[in-house]
Amino acid sequence: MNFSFDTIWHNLPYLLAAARWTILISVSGMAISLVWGTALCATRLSANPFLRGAAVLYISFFRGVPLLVQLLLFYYALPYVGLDLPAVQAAILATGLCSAAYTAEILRGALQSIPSGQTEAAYALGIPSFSLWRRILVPQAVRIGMPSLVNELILLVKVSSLASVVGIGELTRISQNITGETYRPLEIYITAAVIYFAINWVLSISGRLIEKKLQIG
Amino acid sequence: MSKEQMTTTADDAIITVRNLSKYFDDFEALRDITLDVKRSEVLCLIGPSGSGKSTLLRCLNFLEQYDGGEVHLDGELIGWQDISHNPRKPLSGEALRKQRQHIGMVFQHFHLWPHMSALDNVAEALTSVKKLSKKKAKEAAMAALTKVHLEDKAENYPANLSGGQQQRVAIARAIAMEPQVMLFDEPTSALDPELVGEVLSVMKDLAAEGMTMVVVTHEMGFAAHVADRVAFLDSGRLVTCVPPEEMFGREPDDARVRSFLQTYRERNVV
Amino acid sequence: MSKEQMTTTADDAIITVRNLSKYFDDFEALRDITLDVKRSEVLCLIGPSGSGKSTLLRCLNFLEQYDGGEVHLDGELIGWQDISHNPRKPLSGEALRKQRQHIGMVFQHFHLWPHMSALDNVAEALTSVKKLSKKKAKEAAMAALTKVHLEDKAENYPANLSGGQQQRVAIARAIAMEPQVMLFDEPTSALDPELVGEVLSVMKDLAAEGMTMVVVTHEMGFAAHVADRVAFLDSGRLVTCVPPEEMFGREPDDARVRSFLQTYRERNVV
Amino acid sequence: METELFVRYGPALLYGFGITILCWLAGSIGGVIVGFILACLNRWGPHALSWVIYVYVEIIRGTPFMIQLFILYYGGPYIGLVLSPVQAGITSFVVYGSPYFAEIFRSGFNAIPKGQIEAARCVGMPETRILWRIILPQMLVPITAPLTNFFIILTKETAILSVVTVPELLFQTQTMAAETFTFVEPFLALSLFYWLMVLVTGWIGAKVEQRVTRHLKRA
Amino acid sequence: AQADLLSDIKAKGEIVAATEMHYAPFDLLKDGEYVGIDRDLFDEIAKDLGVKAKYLDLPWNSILPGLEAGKFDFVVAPVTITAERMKRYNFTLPIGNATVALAKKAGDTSISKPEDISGKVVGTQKGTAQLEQLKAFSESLATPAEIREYTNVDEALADMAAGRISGVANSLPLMGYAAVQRPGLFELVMPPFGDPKFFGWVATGDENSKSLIEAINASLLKMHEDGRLKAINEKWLGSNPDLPTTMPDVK
Ligand SMILES: Nc1ncnc2c1ncn2[C@@H]1O[C@H](COP(=O)(O)OP(=O)(O)OP(=O)(O)O)[C@@H](O)[C@H]1O
Ligand SMILES: Nc1ncnc2c1ncn2[C@@H]1O[C@H](COP(=O)(O)OP(=O)(O)OP(=O)(O)O)[C@@H](O)[C@H]1O
Ligand SMILES: [Mg+2]
Ligand SMILES: [Mg+2]
Repeated sequence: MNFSFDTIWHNLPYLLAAARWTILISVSGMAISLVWGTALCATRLSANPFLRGAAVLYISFFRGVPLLVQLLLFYYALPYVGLDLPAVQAAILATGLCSAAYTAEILRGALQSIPSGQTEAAYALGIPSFSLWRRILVPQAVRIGMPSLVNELILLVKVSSLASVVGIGELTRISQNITGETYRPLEIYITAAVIYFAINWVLSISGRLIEKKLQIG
Repeated sequence: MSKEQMTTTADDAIITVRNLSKYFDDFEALRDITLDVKRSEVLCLIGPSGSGKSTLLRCLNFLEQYDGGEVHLDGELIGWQDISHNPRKPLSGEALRKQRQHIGMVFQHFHLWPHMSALDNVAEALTSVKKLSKKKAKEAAMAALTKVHLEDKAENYPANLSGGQQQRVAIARAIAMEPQVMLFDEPTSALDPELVGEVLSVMKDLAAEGMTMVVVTHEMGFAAHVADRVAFLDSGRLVTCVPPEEMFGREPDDARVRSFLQTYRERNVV
Repeated sequence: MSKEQMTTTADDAIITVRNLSKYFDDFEALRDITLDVKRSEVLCLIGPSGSGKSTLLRCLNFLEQYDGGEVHLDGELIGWQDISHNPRKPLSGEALRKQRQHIGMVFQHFHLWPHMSALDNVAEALTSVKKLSKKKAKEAAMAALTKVHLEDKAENYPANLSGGQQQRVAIARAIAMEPQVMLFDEPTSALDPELVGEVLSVMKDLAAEGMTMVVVTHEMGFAAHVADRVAFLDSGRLVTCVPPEEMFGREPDDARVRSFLQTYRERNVV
Repeated sequence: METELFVRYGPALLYGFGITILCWLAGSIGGVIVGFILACLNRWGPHALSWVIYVYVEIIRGTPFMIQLFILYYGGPYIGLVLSPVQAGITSFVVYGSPYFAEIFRSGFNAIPKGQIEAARCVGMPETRILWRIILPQMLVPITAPLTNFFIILTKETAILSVVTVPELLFQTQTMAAETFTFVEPFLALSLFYWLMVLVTGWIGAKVEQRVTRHLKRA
Repeated sequence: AQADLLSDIKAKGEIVAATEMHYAPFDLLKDGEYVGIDRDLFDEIAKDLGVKAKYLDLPWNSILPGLEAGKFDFVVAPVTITAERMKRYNFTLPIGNATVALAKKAGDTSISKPEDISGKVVGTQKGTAQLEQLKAFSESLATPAEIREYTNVDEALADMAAGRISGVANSLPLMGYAAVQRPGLFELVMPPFGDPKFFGWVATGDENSKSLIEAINASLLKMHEDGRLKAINEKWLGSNPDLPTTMPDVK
């Protein structure tokens, strides 16, 4: 095999430009995933059976239906009900809302391993439930769940490649296109993998730093 | 509440417990407890391990949903919306929170928040409940920690504190909130005799300021010194509730109480 | 080990601590402790909160890696491979495990396994370490629980036990293993006076069978009754180590010890 | 919607579903096992090894499955590694899943209070036994949900196997779509099958969770 | 959407056309820019229509849903004209030759004509009309070839490079272009085989798009006459595929 570094060098700028879409979609998606996921988790654990049921339903829908189909729904079906989202917004929303379902479950798992006495102590002091979540439960759930959360965020970065179905030229799509022109898939894909790795590594390192910071004792 | 206001109502009960009962599945943890706690009184609860002392305390601020009877604080029913309704429905979280603000609690197992320093453990409720500024809250928290001689451990996380230090943080956390009623669950179990003395004097000060206290304790000496009345629980029933002189001063009437106190007396004639 | 064997060596030390020191970062938790514990002796450790009692206990079975000095059990260096080597290297997990098998411990915070019933908490090590059959292990565990009056709570999970009951499970778990040396960290902190008496008698039995015990306690009455010698720690230093009569019987020499015991005496003249 | 399509493509879809399940089960169970071993080696193994594991985890986790699979299947023959599509699919699935699982297990290890492990060491329990009896049952409390999550995610990653001509579910529905020029029906079928897998996985997860949180339910 | 598509487009002054920029030499992304036969042809057509052309890159599986959801007006991807497809969509006149041809690994002496695939493993893209043609051709051989289906031609080519298969069959222009791009790696096997097939472009199947199709067809015929079509094809293929000027007869 003659491995062509020229091909890589020549196409690198286009791959990097495409990576900007990947980053835009995944970072915005992450914000939605984390915020909405936390709220969803709280709803899932609420005392109100209707709220709880709604959260369960939400989670089972968004985990159950392939993201590809969700994206197509967001982009191609919503116009039929009068909601015509631009492609980028649709992609961000779909990835974020879908990932939130997973985030919510990760947090719920972690919350269960926080001893109930800590919540009781907060109750006894009359601490409002928002503060209870923000100051006591979430920081600890994040510490316990951090590796799984980073897993989820990394998956989100990769899954942003599905945004190509609504016409966004993100990293995976562009590497496929370039492959179609150069007939050098290995070179291009390895380069794309390195770019993905760089993005994800930043995530992973931040995760470990936060984990360390939240480490107790 | 100031001492003056209080004198007018000094004798009426702030907490009334009527026919309280509590089951854990089939196990009857409390049976038909009836008890009044007067304003600014210090009531000690003693009794054998597993007799229901912690459970009773936890019913008073509705951390346990009691099954039968009623608990009133200042005339207000604690926890349930309406007891005539069957099955009973608990109050909403927000309403409960309002009620609990007036009732402080120190837990038997402390339940400190492990991800916060000692200082933050104390300051947390001051900012989020009392709405003090961060700075004010830290100052007040430091003052509370100083009361229990922990000023130099303020920045330690709970895991890096000794057992007694953890217990003192828990005490500081509760008293910093200055509630009307304090519930202490064995607040001196991990403390050395000297500190027990200190905590005792802190509690005496609080009592003088008009705070009502219910204290579960295994330290008879402590009970004898701090209590206005001592209640004895056994197998979930209230056996007796009398002033300490009566409980410890002479041979108690009740055989159960007598045998309970016996080993203690023997051991402590040092 | 039977009583007979023991008599021949009754006077030599089973645990020797030499110049032990331990830092937490910059904080000096133990400084230059030198101490012997004799075979089948009961040594009580007393001292103010935060003085290093738990830390000392934890060094004895290498749960804390001590920084300076040495601890020997039966002549064998505990924890480190070789102290001449610098920096020191800890033993392998397996070697440590061998050493620890002979040393039982009851923790200040119990550290029960929350996912196992009381019975399983006690039986676990009997099957996995002592290699008893499941049935035999359950029987032995039940016997240990019966000793601490918990036979009817054997199936409860720790979360469904009262504080004192949890502590008793922890005691049962440790004594069921019949180690040579037992380390108790405030084993009666959550117990009522009656049970303290019971635990005291259990410990006396163990002592009679030749077990060596180091007991951290805040209950001076307990120390006075059970100890062969009482050691007083303050700010990480060993102030004195004398028989209980000397510690409690007359006015102690050391000013620190005197003030420490004072509040206790006052309070317990009931 | 043309139900007649489902009759025509039913057998092919079912066959694809079978292949999907095969790859998914083999790959994810393999991934769990490898991930667990990695997490254990990382915690108890020699220090140098934990660096190797760190690098492995970061690289595999950080790069897309499609590319890994592509490199393994189409690049493998250049170094003499010729795998059949299904072999390549399962192998890469195990490799791809393992670092995620390893990280989930690592988070589980961290969630166990130190005191409980100390207590176990004090009674002289061997480390393997501690892992099995003290750590594992309790770490399942925080990690059952993330594990379930990842099993669910893997159900859908099987779709990528179509890139190397594994005749799995997506492969079949794409054939259906391309041959009939329909798209609603194939996607509906696809979603339905995945949903079925997710439903069962979620149900098993919930059961396991119920079992492992038994001790937390207060009477 | 009641109105006529063509007049809508003219009103907007812009036609949005989608394709998969992954089908050289018809559609490809070169140095970040969309180029290819389709691009050149359609630019001319847009000029004739008097509108600006805007191109979208979509994966194949979302092009048809997008067309029906009205996310864009037209599909400029080359779609093989078949009877079944004509039932659902409106096709333009042929814009490319879709007859099957074979590519082999460069220097593979065991294959010199299409019939030599007999008994060998051949790859192609699945769900294509070319697959059907290949199947029929293979059946006609003494020992049929083993046919492996890939989601993309790229993967089939990659697998041939990796040595798992001996030939890749796809439309003639595609195979020819691959051979030109990687001369040391791929080689075209002449002649093409199977029934002659053609690529067309696609609009929705309803009445709205009829006028658009007609306008485009008119423009295509004009390009046939004035030589633009020939020039574009020669630029990309090096030869003129000789496209019919009427709708081919499909069963
Ligand atoms: N969640 C529970 N489920 C079942 N039984 C429980 C539960 N909590 C407590 N119990 C039982 O209820 C009884 C009373 O418990 P409680 O904690 O009130 O005792 P206590 O008087 O505080 O004892 P101690 O002095 O040991 O703390 C005990 O026998 C205990 O086993
Ligand atoms: N992990 C740690 N990091 C930092 N400081 C620590 C740590 N553990 C203990 N300390 C400090 O070391 C000192 C001794 O602690 P230790 O737990 O031995 O006290 P103790 O004598 O057992 O007290 P108590 O009677 O309150 O249990 C305390 O001042 C404590 O704050
Ligand atoms: Mg209690
Ligand atoms: Mg201690």
